[in-house]
Amino acid sequence: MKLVTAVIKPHKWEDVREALETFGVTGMTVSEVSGYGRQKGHTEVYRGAEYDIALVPKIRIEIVVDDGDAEDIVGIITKTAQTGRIGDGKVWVSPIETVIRVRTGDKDAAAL
Amino acid sequence: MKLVTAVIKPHKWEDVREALETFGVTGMTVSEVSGYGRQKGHTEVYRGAEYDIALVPKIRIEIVVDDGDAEDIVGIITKTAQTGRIGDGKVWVSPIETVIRVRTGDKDAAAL
Amino acid sequence: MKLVTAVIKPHKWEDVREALETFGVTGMTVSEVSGYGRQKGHTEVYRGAEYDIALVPKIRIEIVVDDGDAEDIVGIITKTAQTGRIGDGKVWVSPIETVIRVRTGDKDAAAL
Amino acid sequence: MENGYYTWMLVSSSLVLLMTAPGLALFYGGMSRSKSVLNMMMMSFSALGIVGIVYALWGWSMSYSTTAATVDGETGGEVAKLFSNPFTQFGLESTDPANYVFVAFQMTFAVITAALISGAVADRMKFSAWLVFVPVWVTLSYFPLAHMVWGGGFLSDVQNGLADLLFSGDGAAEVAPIDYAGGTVVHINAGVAGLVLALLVGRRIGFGKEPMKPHNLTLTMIGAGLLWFGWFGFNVGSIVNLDDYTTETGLVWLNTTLATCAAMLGWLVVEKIRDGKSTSLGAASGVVAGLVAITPACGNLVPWSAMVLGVVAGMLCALAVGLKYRWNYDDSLDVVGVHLVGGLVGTIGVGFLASNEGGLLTGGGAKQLVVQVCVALFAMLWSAVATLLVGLAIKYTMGLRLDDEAEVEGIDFIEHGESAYDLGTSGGARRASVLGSGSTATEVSA
Amino acid sequence: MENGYYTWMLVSSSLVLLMTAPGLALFYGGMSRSKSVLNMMMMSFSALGIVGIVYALWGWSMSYSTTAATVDGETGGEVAKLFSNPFTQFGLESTDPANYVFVAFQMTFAVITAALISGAVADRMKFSAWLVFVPVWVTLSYFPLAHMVWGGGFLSDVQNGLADLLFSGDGAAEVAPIDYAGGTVVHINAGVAGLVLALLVGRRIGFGKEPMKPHNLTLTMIGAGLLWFGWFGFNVGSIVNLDDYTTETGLVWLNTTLATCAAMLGWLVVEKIRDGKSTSLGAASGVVAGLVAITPACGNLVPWSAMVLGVVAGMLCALAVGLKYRWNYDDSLDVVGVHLVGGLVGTIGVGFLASNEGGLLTGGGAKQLVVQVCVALFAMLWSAVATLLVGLAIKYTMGLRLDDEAEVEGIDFIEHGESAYDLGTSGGARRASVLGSGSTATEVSA
Amino acid sequence: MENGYYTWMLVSSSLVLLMTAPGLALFYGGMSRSKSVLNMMMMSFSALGIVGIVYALWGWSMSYSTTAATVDGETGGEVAKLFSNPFTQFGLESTDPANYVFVAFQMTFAVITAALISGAVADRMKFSAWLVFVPVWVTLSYFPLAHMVWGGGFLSDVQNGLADLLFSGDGAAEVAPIDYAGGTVVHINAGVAGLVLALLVGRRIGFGKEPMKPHNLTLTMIGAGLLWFGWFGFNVGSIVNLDDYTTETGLVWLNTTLATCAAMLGWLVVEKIRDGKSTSLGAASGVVAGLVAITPACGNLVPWSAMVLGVVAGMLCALAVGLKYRWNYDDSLDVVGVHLVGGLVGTIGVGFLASNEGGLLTGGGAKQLVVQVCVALFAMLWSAVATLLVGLAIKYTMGLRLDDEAEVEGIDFIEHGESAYDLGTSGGARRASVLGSGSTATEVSA
Ligand SMILES: Nc1ncnc2c1ncn2[C@@H]1O[C@H](COP(=O)(O)OP(=O)(O)O)[C@@H](O)[C@H]1O
Ligand SMILES: Nc1ncnc2c1ncn2[C@@H]1O[C@H](COP(=O)(O)OP(=O)(O)O)[C@@H](O)[C@H]1O
Ligand SMILES: Nc1ncnc2c1ncn2[C@@H]1O[C@H](COP(=O)(O)OP(=O)(O)O)[C@@H](O)[C@H]1O
Repeated sequence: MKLVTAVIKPHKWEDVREALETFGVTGMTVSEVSGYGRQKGHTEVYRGAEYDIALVPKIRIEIVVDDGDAEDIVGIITKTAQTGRIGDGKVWVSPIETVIRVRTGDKDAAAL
Repeated sequence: MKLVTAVIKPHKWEDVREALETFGVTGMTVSEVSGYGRQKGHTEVYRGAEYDIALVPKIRIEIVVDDGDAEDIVGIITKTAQTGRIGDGKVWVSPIETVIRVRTGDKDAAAL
Repeated sequence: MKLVTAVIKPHKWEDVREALETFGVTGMTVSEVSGYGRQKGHTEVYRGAEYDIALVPKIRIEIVVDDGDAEDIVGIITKTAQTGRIGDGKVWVSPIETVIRVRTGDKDAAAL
Repeated sequence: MENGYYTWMLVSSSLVLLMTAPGLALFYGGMSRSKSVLNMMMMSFSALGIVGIVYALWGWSMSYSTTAATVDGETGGEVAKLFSNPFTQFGLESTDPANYVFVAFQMTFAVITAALISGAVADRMKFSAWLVFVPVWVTLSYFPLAHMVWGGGFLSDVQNGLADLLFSGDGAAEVAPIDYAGGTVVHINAGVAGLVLALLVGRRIGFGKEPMKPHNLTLTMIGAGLLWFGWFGFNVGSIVNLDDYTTETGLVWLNTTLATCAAMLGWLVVEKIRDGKSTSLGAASGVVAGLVAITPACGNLVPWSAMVLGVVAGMLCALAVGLKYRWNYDDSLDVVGVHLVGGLVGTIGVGFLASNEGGLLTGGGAKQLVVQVCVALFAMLWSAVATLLVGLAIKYTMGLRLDDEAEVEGIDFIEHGESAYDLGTSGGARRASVLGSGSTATEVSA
Repeated sequence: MENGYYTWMLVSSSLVLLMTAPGLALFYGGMSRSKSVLNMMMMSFSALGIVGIVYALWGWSMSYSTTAATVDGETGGEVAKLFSNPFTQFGLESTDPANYVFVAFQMTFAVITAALISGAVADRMKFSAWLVFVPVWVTLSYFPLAHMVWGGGFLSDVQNGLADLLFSGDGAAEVAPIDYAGGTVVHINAGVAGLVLALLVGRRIGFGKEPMKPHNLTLTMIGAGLLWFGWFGFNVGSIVNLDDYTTETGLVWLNTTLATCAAMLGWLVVEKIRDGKSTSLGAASGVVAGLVAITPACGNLVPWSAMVLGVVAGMLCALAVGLKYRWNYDDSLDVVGVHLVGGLVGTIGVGFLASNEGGLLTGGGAKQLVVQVCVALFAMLWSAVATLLVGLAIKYTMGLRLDDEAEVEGIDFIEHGESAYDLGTSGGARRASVLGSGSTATEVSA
Repeated sequence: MENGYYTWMLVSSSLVLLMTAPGLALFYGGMSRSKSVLNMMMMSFSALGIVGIVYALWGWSMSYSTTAATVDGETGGEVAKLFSNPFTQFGLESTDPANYVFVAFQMTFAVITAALISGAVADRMKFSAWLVFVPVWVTLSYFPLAHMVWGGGFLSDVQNGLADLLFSGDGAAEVAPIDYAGGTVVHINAGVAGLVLALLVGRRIGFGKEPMKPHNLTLTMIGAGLLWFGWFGFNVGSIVNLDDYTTETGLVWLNTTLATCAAMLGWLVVEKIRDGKSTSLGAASGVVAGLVAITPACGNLVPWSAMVLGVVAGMLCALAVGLKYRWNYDDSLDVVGVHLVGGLVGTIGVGFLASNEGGLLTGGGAKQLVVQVCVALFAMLWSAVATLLVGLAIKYTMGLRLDDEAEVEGIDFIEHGESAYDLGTSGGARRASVLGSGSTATEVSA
């Protein structure tokens, strides 16, 4: 099994979800995170004091997938989340030894 | 070392924590995430406009453990977090090369 | 490629970021999490009712790095985030099979 | 009528309405959990909507249209000691427009009394059950008590009234019961109703085990401030003796403020000693405890005795809110601990402290005290019975309470289909949570 | 002048100012998204700042300095039927200080009318464009309409006024148009302006597709409560006949409250039937709908007819807010659905229900109704044309709207360089988000 | 006394109390960080609790019980130029009830002055130290200054008073100092005290380096709105000449509003030019700056000069808030930049603009200006010395400040054992954060 982790721009989330749904991904776990990278944050001013906001909001998606699907899913995310502008994010794949569905105790492929 | 990641229902968090404590887990890192899967979200209505809330709140738990303990810990989580209803969540295990305790610099087993 | 995950004390975040910047880390993904471990939480009281807050706020940092840099980066984080007091946190390293930059599709080293 | 006074009554009526919405709605809403705050506020808003209408229909008539004894001693009959005819001024048809401002003022009292009860059943009462409970309860408990105390009924100084039966004077009680602005009618009444309803509804899932801490104390602080502000209308607007307008209103304003300041400090001291820290929830609670306690007494104390009453109220209420854990009843937001206890402190306390040698400690003997105690007991009894009747009727017909799953899911969504907040979390909430909200907005086909 | 009444006018002026800031700012701010709440509140605050100044400069003069017909029938000329001379009392130089309190009271009406419009263009209108729109709009639309309706102009009962042209009496209209506190001048005016401006600005990106749910309903509930409270100044302060001070004000206070209670319940019933659940946003909206509808009618109804008007307004507005999805215009916070529709219900409704045999259903025949409808239509026309002129002028010069990227990024940051919240997320937000905020605070070199 | 006026004083007293709780508590609370908001609000609430009591005990007596010179010229002695006898009306025992409403009104002024100081020491002052500071400070600084300015003391036009020493008239100063509603007593006094206390307490950890941005600007906006609303009581309630009741109050209301509108716009313009964007915090701050500046001048200006004063105040304060970064003192929420600077603008500005040929620019010569400047300087000196004494005494006994670890952890938890918010983050905060809160609720053994 593989774990695909993607960090994307928030307003791309809906599109990515739909694309993955169409491909047949049955589940994922998402969270709101902050990104630091080439894409710079911005500046806020309060009573003349400037604050540099170093971080930009991102959405982090985790998907446990069959070894076979990993590549396609990475491709789908990359394609859908792409805007071509700095800050589009990263996708990475890491190995998983096993995954269990809590409700049933099913293992691996059966757990998804 | 292994990293056990569990995504469970929020109201099960306390039970899981107690169970793991009893087993001897000394630490974990938790976060509030949103889940997408078989368990569907719900619908809200504001001034006659319907909003489908696609995601459901979940708790994400990360535990770095000794290779030997991984299986037991997965078992404990699966048992304790189970309600039998759709949306109970997933648990997965991935390999860790090393873990360090920041305070002391201790490595691996000693770091937990 | 490797994934370095660090869980540190919130007020250490700025120092760690600067240190990593100086070292040449070009990006990372951070999130606010809750930690459970030796460092105990505290107690709040509302109208005479006590609440034990079991968890303490932490910052979680994820950095995808070249195999070569992993060790240095772990060292920098451990050094910078250290206060010597209980609760300084953990850093762990896990293997990554590939990482892609969404904007360009670049792979691995080129993606960072 | 004198316009300056009349203007104050317009102001006061508006102030007391403000106490319920948004004052009490905020005070309670902030203390509840983020999954229940909207329902909590809705219980206040809906009480305002319903009781406002009901009061104009038969509330005023039941409270004030006929009195047990008119000035010349001629009586409206024994039943008129409990409530007056709901139909004589039904819908205010036959009400003298010169009295409209009093209808307005009294209406807002009925509204907030009903709304106060909601704190006892936070997070778990069916909204539909609440909508039925409110109008029936004010009809059986509030209007009669308002009539008995202020409408020349059984709890006034009327002939053969409770006070007269205790210490008979000629044509009226020797010692008139004191309830300047509603210690019995409003606070004891709401406090008892809250206790009874909380017992009927039962404890929240996880009560005493799961944490149920306030989700937004800034709302509670706003609420406490607005309640204080509105309370000036509540107390100072209750002036009766117009000849003393300029002196009596000044005294009532001062007593209200001094008792409240003292109660806040009293509560904070108890917390400091018992818990080691003084809390903002304690300050907000102490403010309300002081306002409650001074309500019946504000016209019959002097500044120093107002401070004494206030500090006692603050300390006793601070201790009383702990009782629910000991006796294991879930009076969720402490309607009993603050309004029943505070109302008793004020109603009975004035029996000790009443100025002009009226009280036990001010050289007036025990009579006033005895009268106050008996009036309070009678009001508690009446309120308990009335609430029990309404509550049981609803419980065994439509049911009072959500099912467990719904309660865990959260009453805001279950009963109102809403969530209070969508703040997002990224970047200091610079954008609404893309995760917290849905994918499509589609009009509901009407 | 009688001091009691005068005091009420001081209170009322303060209350109506409170309606805009923070009342309306909260009501609207809570309904917008967390990336737009500050801009939403700023549109109300800036309207107050700008219109306050403008009103003192030429607003009062344009509204009240000269009337079309003075008591003795001598007229200020035909143009004075539309507005009076902006310069006769420019800067209040020559205004009788005894009238200052009326300047104050009327000023706050102009302020909130302008602020109401902002709800229609939430999230996307350039702040600079708003700052230009407001003063020009009040000059072309509000001041003239205020003059026509209340300054003895074309929509009053003045000779050769609209009503007089319909049903001529001797020296004045046979039937005087009824707009007690601003159904046409304030609500229909703002509602039409909102619609026109929303069409000119265009729909938000993702309208009807992306979720745009309220980000903080507790703010909206506070706002609704403060609006209700302030509305007592709005309606009761609009009393004209001082001889009836004590009776008329009582009636107006009661009608305002009863209609609002009824409207709240009416809205909740529609929701329960249509959506299956009654919402807190519905309660807050129903409150405002009722207040809007009773505004023109509050002095000409009796309690029962006020309740009827209220429940009708609540139900119709609850249905009307859905229209924007059907007809696909983005009146973001329902200025049309609540203020235009509610204003029409009240303005036309009083033609049916006016007391003293004034209305169609109260035995007064159709004349009043015809007058009310024609006045409403004329006001809508005037407002539409004026708004279109101002809006187009701005659109084709400085532009009305943010570019798309800025709109997605969020107007609070883009236009104001701020984010509303920095609550952090860890440990129940015990500390500010270390992530949500920057690394250094450096003074801007002035 | 005339009831219409009397009613206004009841309203005004209530309004000024509202300014502190919740008005100022919200204005300050929103600007602080989410780990300090409760402590910030508690400093306002506790100031109300403490000063309320203290004022009734000896505050009124020290301020007004004896005057330096009674009408017939007989004097209460030289010391009575600084303060009057704390014991003559101790506990209001011997106070004429007809004066209670003035006790109430003046009490609320003392309360808010103390509360204003808290903004300078946000996030780091021991709560216990604050509870000790407040009563001592009002006794040494506020009561004497109130007496000197309003109680016929050294800063009034009394014989051998400061003004009389400058320009002696017969039996009284030729030119009476002008402080209509508290520019010196309230704002300059609080501003100086804030500066001194901020210096004694020291800078927050990370000041100027770490971000310390407002955690919830919606609270700050609510606070600004409520402050404005309450300020009508503050200024208009300060009327002295009852014969002009109807004209003077109208003027004061208008001047207050016009100056505030102008100041808001002035602040926004400075921001736009300097920072490129106008902020909501700027609007809220400009509102307060305008209200502060107009406070001493509101009865002595005309509409146009009120606007001028306002815009100047808004602009100067907008620039002044930056000074703390340059001079590196941590006046956390800008008590100096807004209240000291704004108070000076108003107090000195009226020397330029006073109507009826009173000011330098209005044809009255320089005398008024000189008097105003000297009075302001004397008030600053007095306040500085008094604050220094109290502050040093506390610093070297119980200590003024939290230890560093506690400050980093967050004062809300450290001093009050609470956290302001428990909103959760999942699902649009539909449920309280299960992580943010604990596992068990157990009653504290009393
Ligand atoms: N080395 C990294 N490890 C983990 N996350 C990263 C890393 N580099 C970038 N990211 C994430 O990807 C996001 C986009 O990266 P950025 O460099 O800003 O733009 P781009 O990927 O288009 O070059 C960042 O905001 C961060 O969340
Ligand atoms: N493939 C996946 N990868 C990561 N997380 C998943 C995946 N599938 C489900 N989850 C998580 O598990 C939760 C429960 O899954 P769901 O399909 O709803 O119920 P069940 O696991 O009982 O079949 C989801 O809300 C999501 O957070
Ligand atoms: N086994 C673990 N797996 C994942 N995270 C852990 C684990 N143990 C501790 N942590 C994280 O590290 C933080 C610090 O650990 P703690 O035991 O409190 O102090 P220390 O690391 O100094 O011994 C915890 O709050 C938690 O977030």
